[in-house]
Amino acid sequence: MKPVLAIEDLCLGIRNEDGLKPILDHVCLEVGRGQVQGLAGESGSGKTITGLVVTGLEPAKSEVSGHIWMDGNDLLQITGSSLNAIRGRRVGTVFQDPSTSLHPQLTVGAQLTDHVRYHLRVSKTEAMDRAVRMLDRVGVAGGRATLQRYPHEFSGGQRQRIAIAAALACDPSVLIADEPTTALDVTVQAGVLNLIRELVDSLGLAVLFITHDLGVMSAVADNVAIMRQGRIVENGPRQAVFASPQHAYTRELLAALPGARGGLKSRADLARIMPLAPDEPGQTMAPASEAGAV
Amino acid sequence: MSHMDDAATASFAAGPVTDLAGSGGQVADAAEASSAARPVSDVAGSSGRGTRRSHGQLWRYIGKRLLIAVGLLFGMTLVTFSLTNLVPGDPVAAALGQRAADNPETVARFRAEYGLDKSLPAQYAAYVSRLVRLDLGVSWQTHHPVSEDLAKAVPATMEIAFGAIICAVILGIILGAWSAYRRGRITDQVLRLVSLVGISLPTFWTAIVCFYAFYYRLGWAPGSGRLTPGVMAPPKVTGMYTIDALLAGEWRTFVDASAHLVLPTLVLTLYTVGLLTRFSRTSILEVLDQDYVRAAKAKGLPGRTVFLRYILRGAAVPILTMVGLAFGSLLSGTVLVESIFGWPGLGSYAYQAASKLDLLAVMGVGLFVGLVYLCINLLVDLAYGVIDPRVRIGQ
Amino acid sequence: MISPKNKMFRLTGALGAAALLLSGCADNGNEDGAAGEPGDGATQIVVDTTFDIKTIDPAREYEPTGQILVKALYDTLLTFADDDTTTVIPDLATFESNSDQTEFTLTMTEGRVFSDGAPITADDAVFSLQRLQGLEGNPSFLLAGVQVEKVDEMTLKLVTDVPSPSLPAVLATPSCGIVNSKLVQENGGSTSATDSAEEFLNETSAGSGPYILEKLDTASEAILVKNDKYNGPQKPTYDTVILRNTEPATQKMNVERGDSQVALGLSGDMVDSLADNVNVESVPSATVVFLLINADSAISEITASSEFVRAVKNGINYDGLLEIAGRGAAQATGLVPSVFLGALGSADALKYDAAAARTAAEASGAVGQKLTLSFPNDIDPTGLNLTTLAERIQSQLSQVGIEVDLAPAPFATEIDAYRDGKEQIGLWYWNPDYMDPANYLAFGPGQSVGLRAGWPEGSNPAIEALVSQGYTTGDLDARRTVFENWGKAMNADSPFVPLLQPGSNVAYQPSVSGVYYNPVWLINVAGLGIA
Amino acid sequence: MTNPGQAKAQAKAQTKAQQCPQAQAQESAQPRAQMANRRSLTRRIWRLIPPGLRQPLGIVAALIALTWLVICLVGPSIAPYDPLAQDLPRFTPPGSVAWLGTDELGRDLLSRILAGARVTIGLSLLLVCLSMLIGSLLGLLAGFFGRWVGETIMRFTDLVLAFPTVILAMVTAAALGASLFNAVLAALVVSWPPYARVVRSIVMGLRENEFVASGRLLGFSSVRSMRVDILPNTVGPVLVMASLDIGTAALLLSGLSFLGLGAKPPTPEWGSMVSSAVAHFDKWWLGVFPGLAILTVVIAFNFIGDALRDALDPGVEKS
Repeated sequence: MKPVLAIEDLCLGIRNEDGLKPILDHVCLEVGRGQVQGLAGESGSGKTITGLVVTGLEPAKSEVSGHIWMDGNDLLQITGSSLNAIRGRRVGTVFQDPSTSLHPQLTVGAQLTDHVRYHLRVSKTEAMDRAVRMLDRVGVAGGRATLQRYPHEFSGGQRQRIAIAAALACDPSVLIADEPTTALDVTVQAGVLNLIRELVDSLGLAVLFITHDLGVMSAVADNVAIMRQGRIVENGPRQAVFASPQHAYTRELLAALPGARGGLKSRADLARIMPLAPDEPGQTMAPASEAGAV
Repeated sequence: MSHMDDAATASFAAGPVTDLAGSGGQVADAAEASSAARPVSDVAGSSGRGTRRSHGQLWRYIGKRLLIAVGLLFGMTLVTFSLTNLVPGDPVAAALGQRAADNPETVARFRAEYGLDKSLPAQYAAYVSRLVRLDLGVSWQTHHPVSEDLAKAVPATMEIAFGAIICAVILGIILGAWSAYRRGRITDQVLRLVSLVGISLPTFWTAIVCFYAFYYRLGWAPGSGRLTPGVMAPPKVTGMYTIDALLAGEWRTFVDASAHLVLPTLVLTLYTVGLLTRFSRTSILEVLDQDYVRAAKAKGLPGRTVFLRYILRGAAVPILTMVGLAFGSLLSGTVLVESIFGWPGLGSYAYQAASKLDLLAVMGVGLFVGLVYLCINLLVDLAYGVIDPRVRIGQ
Repeated sequence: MISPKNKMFRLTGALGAAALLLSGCADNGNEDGAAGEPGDGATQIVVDTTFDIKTIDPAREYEPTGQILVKALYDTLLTFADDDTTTVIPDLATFESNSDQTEFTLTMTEGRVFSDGAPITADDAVFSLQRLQGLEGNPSFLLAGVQVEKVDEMTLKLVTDVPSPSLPAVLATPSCGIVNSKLVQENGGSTSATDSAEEFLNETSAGSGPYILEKLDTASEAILVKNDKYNGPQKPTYDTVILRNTEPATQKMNVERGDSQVALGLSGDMVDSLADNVNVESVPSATVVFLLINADSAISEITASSEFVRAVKNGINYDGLLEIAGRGAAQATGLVPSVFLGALGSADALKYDAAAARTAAEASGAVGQKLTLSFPNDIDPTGLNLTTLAERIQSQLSQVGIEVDLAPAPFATEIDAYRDGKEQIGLWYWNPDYMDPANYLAFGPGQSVGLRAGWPEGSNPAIEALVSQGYTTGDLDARRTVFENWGKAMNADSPFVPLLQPGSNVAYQPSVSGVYYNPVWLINVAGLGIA
Repeated sequence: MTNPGQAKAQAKAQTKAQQCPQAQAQESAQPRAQMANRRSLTRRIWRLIPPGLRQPLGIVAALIALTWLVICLVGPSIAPYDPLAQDLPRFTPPGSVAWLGTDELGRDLLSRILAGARVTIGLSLLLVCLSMLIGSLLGLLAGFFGRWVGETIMRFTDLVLAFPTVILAMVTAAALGASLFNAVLAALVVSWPPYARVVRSIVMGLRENEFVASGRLLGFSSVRSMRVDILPNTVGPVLVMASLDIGTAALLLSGLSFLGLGAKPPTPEWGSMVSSAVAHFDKWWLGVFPGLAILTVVIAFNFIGDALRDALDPGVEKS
């Protein structure tokens, strides 16, 4: 099957006074329709930035080479309004922390509709209807009244659902989910993961799912790529990677999962894994600082 | 209580309300330093303040603010009163004129008329009791009620101050945003330098240099004063000639008044724009790194929308705080600028009053400017609620 | 007048410097129209001065700016010609006096009217003069001891106990302007301190002068318009006179650029560097700048000694001070300025003698001591900066061994110490109250200014005798001799050091004629014409 | 074949910015393993300079400030003339006789400006130190003792802050009489409150912090916890404020002198020099040079303060 999104030989370095600091090293990834491609790695491995490059959000002082193919276009070659026509419209993005990725001073409705109106050129009412439908779809009830409310009036899980609704509002074919559950209480993580899986299955989305948490990964990903220091060290179907990791680093990572020796074979294992706490202090913050550092 | 209280003073948190030529630097920097220093780095205190506040609490809060404001005003009268009475020199000779002061009867009558024959506490009490009836007394110098003098001087100053603050806010936000967007690049460096120069300019010097260059040397700007002699002031509505002229449909007067506004406004803008550029840059930089900005870009919104809708809104609260402070400092800054441009405003009035020991006039000016400060702060605080729904009550 | 239109339009759009710069690229021509000829045919003249004004109620005002305005708004019974400061001439009245100058009979000129058309009678004159006396305002002292009586509808009589040869000159001061008694009384006027007409008179002029008041803002400007009913000798030329409050430096720019036609406050230095397109009327003013050296040993043992006074009088290089004062300034030969009867010649002036000064300074015990020189720093008598002058004096005195600290203070603060006689050394100035040398007698021992130098009655009987002669001697030549003797004695023995008369500099556009300096009212705006 | 990705990389490389302070902060967040090359010695020294100064402008600013400080120390001795001597012809334009011309009394302008550095800069430093001390002390008290002590102090701070600064300073200077020392006092009256506020807010924040609380649980006295726990934490922000305040102080003091409320004649002070130049505006050098002196000093110190803040408060300039 032809991948919806193909990352090919992606290299990225950040220029500072010492010269060019390499961040990504010949990264290749493919995401197919109805597939969840997981991308896992420790903080600072470059996984978040990989997601950002797709929508042209890499840091200002980056130097990039390679290709990101989508719909026959190389996303690295396009800029300006053509890039805007892809972002949000063809590729939706969900960020880690919904309490920061939703603007606290804008109503949920505004944030669900502004890009819809821009991309799809629909009227305000139409965009609102659409937003209500999307909210319904992601499981946030309340209809129109909800649109008038502000993000802080929702719980964390609901906010992330709203963020997902916003990302999917224009029917994109690709969703980049950057640690979408990390900032959530463990009890609501499962709900959000289920939602994503369900959307993939029903809409045929292609998802690039980025996380540091192999437990989460095992719950949703069809394919799993392991990234270390800017390189993909292992990539393959979930079962294969979890059952028989080829790379030493993958084994190390898996070993760090409590009670996970032997690997996770199915979604049924999820329940056992989910309650786990972040494995090192401060790790939940790591992706933020990684993003922030660039 | 302490929580509320922090909110009450949050708009002040930026610190010094400024002074002469350009302590704006101080304002901005104190604000920056303090926000940086605060362990819980909130956006000018907004996130820290009442996320859950009922209507009753709101009224209590406003009531408390007003009470504090009134208390501050009385404190200010007390301070000015004591200071002006510390001045070595009897205001009587200055007020009456040399010859009249030779006549002990006249002096005695003057003292009785202004209550100067009473003890200081009694004088103060008399002043305050008049003040409660909104009577600021009669200036010894102009022989007019202080309130009338203020009614003439204030619009003149407001005309410059409004002009300057509007220009400065627009330019400051644009330049600050530009600088923030180009962070670290040459543009940013240049803009940082320019804004630094702006807040480093001694306004009294800039005013002289501008007047000399643009009026005397080049003849591009009109001379001193608010209108060219011979052009009659428009019928008084607001006291601001530009607005009054427009209201009266006197186009030529409007043009003349606007032309006279350019230089004084420019001088005050130079300084304020430096202040606001620096502050906007910092605030926008903080917002630029927010996830919601990245999310907005990821949604494919055009840059203009992202800036106006997401970034500016996010940076609005600290910028607004700063604008409030800058406006206050503008009023103070006029003292040094007005005399050079022959502008009969609050600054000239205050300077005259202070140097001529015109006690009631000094206190009137002090009270007025203090009142403006307090009002600005109250307004800024209330505006937070409009900008930031988290501050709003009864969610 | 300039036509502002061009410039204005170019500037409207300008919000900031960029627009300002752009706008300036347009050409600068066509800006100067001829003075007094704005587009609509009416003539207007703009006079820049530094405002010192509280009121323009003639019976209350006593500041220079007020004098200029009141002179134009109110006629006086007697007056001086524009170019003469010695001979009193009739205006609203003619006068005769008895031989010992104690009784003055004034006969009102027929036919003169107020600006509302009402004829001027002796009632108005009596009311005006009695009001001046009764208000106990600043100028009330002018008519102290004078009895004002109405004789008939057109005649009044002024009687004094002592001979008052200066009374006609006093009657010519603007403060003795005649007000419309009916109008003023209708608006709260009276001849006692209960008078409440000031507010009315600050908004409406109630006189018969060549101009009437259009608008007064004591902070920024006064606008006068021609009095159509005026039927006196001084027909005004300009339809409108605008007197603006302007800093001296700005005045210079304005007059050079043609934005004003007359500038009254320029210093000698400014005049020296004035552009060629501006004319200057530069004469020594009647203001005398002097040093006061306190003779009260309670204030300072050093300054109280006559050697110290001698040291200062010799230690000052008067030419060096004149250099600071610039154009028009002259050494004050005595306390009586050169325009008045009895002024001393240059031979009698104080002389710089460094050696004598040094000896005297050592004898006085001043060497090695620090004394204080106090002066007001927010007031510039006829454009002379007292701070600069004080710095030069400090430097000069230091060269003869006298060290002084400068103690500048705002006028309002310092005036108190001055009046109370608390200053060790003071740098002050004296503007004549009326055009007669008698008002300088106040410097005598026990007189009002003398006391400020700690110089009580009985300090110098010889001078005191001359003072009383000065007040009463009527005969012109005798008066001259008395004042000359008084002046010489003061130079020799008084604790006052007359320094200089700053230049009175009136800068004006060549299009303006009739610019004359007057010691009391500075300039008669009604006398200004088109050249 | 042209690699389009490389083309974009090159395009981006061309727009790469100058090295900047932000780059510094970023790099530490990245794994050290990837940091290339050992740093040379010069680079190490380079890094000792606050990042904000590590650019041509910053160096110029630092040099200007340094020059002025040196002038403060040796000023009068390198002046070509006695700043008080009135020996030269008045109003000599800048030239060989007097490099910057002479003033209305025939004094050498250059000598006066050099002598004035000590006055303006010295007093500004004094003012900043005093306001820092007083403000911090009151802020510490207010923050630490909370309740009514703190309330009283903060209400008083509000009072001063709500006052129109210039007018308060003007009245104070008028009340005390014009002199440089009194001008410093008058400026002090209006300069301390920001410090009090900032220090209080830091202390309030720290007080919530566990380590102070635990200190108190362990029975440490309030004085001890103030000294050990709180004081050190306030030093950084306060110093940053103070460094940014020097320029402001110079402006305030010269402004007061400009109004005739500061330096007494014949003291060479820049603000009063500008003030007396107003009357002689066509002798441009009289106003331009003292004004430039004020400007350069204020810019230089503001720039350094900025750089210090960037260095000490990475939070503000965080990437």
